[in-house]
Amino acid sequence: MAQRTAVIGVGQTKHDTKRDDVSMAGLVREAALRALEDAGLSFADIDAVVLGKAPDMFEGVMMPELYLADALGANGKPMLRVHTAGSVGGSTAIVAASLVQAGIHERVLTVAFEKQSESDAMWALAPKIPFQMPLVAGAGGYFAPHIREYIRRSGAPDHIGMKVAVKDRLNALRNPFAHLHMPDISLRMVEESLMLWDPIRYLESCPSSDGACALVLASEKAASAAPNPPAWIHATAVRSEPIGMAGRDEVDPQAGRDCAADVYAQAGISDPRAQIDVAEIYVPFSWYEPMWLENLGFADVGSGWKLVDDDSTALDGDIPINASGGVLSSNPIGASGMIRFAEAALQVRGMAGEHQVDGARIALGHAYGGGSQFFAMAIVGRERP
Amino acid sequence: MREVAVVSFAQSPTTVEDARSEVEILQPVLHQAVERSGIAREQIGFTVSGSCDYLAGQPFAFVMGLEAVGAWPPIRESHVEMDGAWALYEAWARLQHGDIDAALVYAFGKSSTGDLPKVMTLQLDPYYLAPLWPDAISVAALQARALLDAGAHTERDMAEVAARSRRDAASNPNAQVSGDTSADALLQEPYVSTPLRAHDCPSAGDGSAAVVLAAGALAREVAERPVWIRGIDHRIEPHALGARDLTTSASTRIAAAAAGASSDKIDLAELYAPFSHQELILRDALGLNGQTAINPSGGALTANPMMVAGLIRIGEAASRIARGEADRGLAHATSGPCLQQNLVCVLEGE
Amino acid sequence: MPSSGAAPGDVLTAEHVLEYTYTRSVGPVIGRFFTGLREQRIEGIRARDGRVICPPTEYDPATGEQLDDWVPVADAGEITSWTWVAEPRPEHPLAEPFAWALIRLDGSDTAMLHAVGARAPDAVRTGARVRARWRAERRGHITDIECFEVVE
Amino acid sequence: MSEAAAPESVTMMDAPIRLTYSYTPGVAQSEFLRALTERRILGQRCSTCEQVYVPPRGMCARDGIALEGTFELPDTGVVSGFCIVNIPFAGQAVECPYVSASITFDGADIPIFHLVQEIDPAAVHVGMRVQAVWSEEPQPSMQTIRYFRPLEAADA
Repeated sequence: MAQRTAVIGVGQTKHDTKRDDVSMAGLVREAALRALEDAGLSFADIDAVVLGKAPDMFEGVMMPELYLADALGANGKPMLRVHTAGSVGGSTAIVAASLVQAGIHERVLTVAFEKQSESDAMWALAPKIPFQMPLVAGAGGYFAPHIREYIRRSGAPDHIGMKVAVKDRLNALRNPFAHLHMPDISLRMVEESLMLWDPIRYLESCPSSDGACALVLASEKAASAAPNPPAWIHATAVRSEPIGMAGRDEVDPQAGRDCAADVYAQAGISDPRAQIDVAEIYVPFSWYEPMWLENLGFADVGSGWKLVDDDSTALDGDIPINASGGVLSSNPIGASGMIRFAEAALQVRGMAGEHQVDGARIALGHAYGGGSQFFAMAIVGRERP
Repeated sequence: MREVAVVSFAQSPTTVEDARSEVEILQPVLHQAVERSGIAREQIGFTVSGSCDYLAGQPFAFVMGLEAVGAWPPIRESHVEMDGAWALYEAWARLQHGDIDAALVYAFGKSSTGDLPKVMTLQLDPYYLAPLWPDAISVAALQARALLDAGAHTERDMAEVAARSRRDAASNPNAQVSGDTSADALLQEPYVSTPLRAHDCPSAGDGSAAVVLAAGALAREVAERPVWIRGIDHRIEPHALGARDLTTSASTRIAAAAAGASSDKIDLAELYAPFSHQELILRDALGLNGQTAINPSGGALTANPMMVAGLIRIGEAASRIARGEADRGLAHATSGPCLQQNLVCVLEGE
Repeated sequence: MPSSGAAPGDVLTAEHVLEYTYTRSVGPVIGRFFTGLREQRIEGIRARDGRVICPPTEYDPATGEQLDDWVPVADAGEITSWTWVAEPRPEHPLAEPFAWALIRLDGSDTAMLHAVGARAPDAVRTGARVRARWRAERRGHITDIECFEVVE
Repeated sequence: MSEAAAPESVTMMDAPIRLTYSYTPGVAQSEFLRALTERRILGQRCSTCEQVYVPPRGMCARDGIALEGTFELPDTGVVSGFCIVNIPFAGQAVECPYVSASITFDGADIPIFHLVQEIDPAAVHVGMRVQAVWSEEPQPSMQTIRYFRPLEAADA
């Protein structure tokens, strides 16, 4: 049986357009030290380090874990490097947890980062490849048709995407680590922002951020010595499907549905909307909130947008989504998935500060990547599973 | 720990591929590994791969790898931007949870498509080292010179490693380089990057490999002779080349001790030493003596598909044990400049 | 074997160029070292075990602790390992054949990797004394040292 | 103290990286790209799931099995998804705004990405029938199809 595992330390950097005050090592270090401090530990207490990030072309460093080993106190320890595209932050946390669940280690430090300002995201995600059409204009160009198809299928009104964009930016005002702090955000401001990839407006899109996130995963024994309350891992799950498969539903991917079903079954959740108190889900473009609400079973197919429309997903709604401000407010790509897991953990530990959801006991962390084909999810709880 | 065994292995020949894409090289190998395992695809509960975007110069190279797996219905899957040996480690850890009994591990890469020694420069410290553009062969040569200067080994020792590797590779249909040669003959060759000669260095090669792991009863059910992973561990050391002792491998020594490698007789060792002098360093670090056959496959000096060669070491050692040619073996993988990161796996036949 | 009807000769190939100029923020430690180079000055940093590390690492390689004890280091030292580059690449610091070397500068306990300008491989050896040849126009970069030269 | 301000500390560095690779799209896609020079669209059908792949990749991503043989499809199809791109980016092929669409050839089960032109972007819709407009100078490249144009008079 897998060993009980908990998150006992959470750390994030201040996410920003350009963290020009630090090197790459300084960036990951800032998150790692905060997570260690939260856990009451130092590098010497850590058994292994697991690093995650998206493509190495963002920073132009091949396998940067080699150079980052010193900054993460990894000398003489096992170190792994995970890369599963946009879901990598979530996948990385799951690999780190797996090492504790397997009974191999007592305390594992996991860190995910992206320093996107070292290059240009549009280039790093899609450099020109011979023989192909240079058409897909960044992630927005790839996902916009799926969003359009969701709107067509569901008949959702135009303001839904704008509403999510405003909600997440208002939530971000309560999160000191968030990249975007836009006190004057409004529906009108979103509506008037440039339509970049119709139907995606500029303010319905995530920013490009420098940032890192770190977690300390611990065994039950190690968690009992932690100074702050642990977030117990009730379930983790991953699912992948091929991008180039004929007949794939990119709007409501089977891998996402299967991953949710797996993680809920392990955690004993039959009615996610009723049983989950708060969810941090990977929403890089605002329309993905209603899309994932359906894929995750919070709403029936075609009606996810209604939870946005009736404010159910607001901070004071019955299922608050992205109380931290989400990916729409901070997007260091490689770290974004881990931030979801970290924020879910903070909620059930009662340590989310100004964006704490009162009485949160069960939280979902969600990440996705590639062409909506890689999914990583975790359920964390205040009580032991 | 839960008993986990290698139950099948497949690899492509290491070549310079003009025609096939990475995924076209991978697909038949995956197919063979699963077929040979005797385990139905649906029974494989976890799939994990190792590859590197910079080899082909495209982000998300691994996404295309998934096309060859048959990942439908969707599968539990992960990917490390590391040699496939570390993917195998992740699979081994996942099998410890007890809820699944079989895992598929694969690795692939076309390192010949770029200027590999230059591409590898991007592994170095991006502030102090990479801007000077020392290539991978030069960096290895600095280590070789330091080893020779330390006095315990000679250029002849390095040539002996290369000659033995080439002779052994003659019986390995997957090797890229082989031949009946001697240290005397090789020492007549010119230097590529002093003190390294061409035979001390690997060629850029393309390839793929896949391993199926199974736990306990399932492994005994499907394999005539399951090859049990008795211990597996990996360690990293500091990056700065000038701040560590390049003539030894502290991380290999720690990993070997943690994997239980020193506790018993080792019949064979497959060491991922892409440069001849690195085999000498690894042999010392592992305390291997004349009892152990080193790299009977010919090793990475004769076939070095980047990201795959470490996984091949595990597969080659396991295959020999499965065939009854040995009982207990050691497989090693490395990553990073001058053996910065090392993995040791101890394998034993039923 | 190819999995479709085309013979390998029919397979297309094309040059794929991956080119970008990254902009790296260097942080306080590397920044101070580079600032020193611009002023023709080399500094190391003392690790917890007392060793002086040059070029300075931001964190202790052994323990990961933050380092801040700066130590002046000479621009001359000794080769601890080397290799000859018979055919320099365009991106290399020197256009003529040269050596890569690990160089332990006086006052440092670790070695710096850099180029050594020399006529021929027999002019370079482990233990040889070298001194930095500074670039006239310096910008705060590792190549502000154009190379080292053997001094006997 | 001198009047001159102390030179600022170094905070940034440039790191130019240029790597060249010999890229091959592989055996199956090469056959597809070569056929484009003859204005032919090739597909591959999976023997297990019957799904048709365009372009062929030599394997079925659903079943993970190798596929052999190709057959020709018409150069007409339907728009199965699209977006209107208004964001300029490096290496962009056409001027903004343009329609980037997923287009499923008649008889295929998986779309390709391409341009839709000869139509007001606002009039493009899912399900719209389109036909390839070929370049006069055929190359083994997706760019040999210049774009897709509406097939029905009502859309044009």
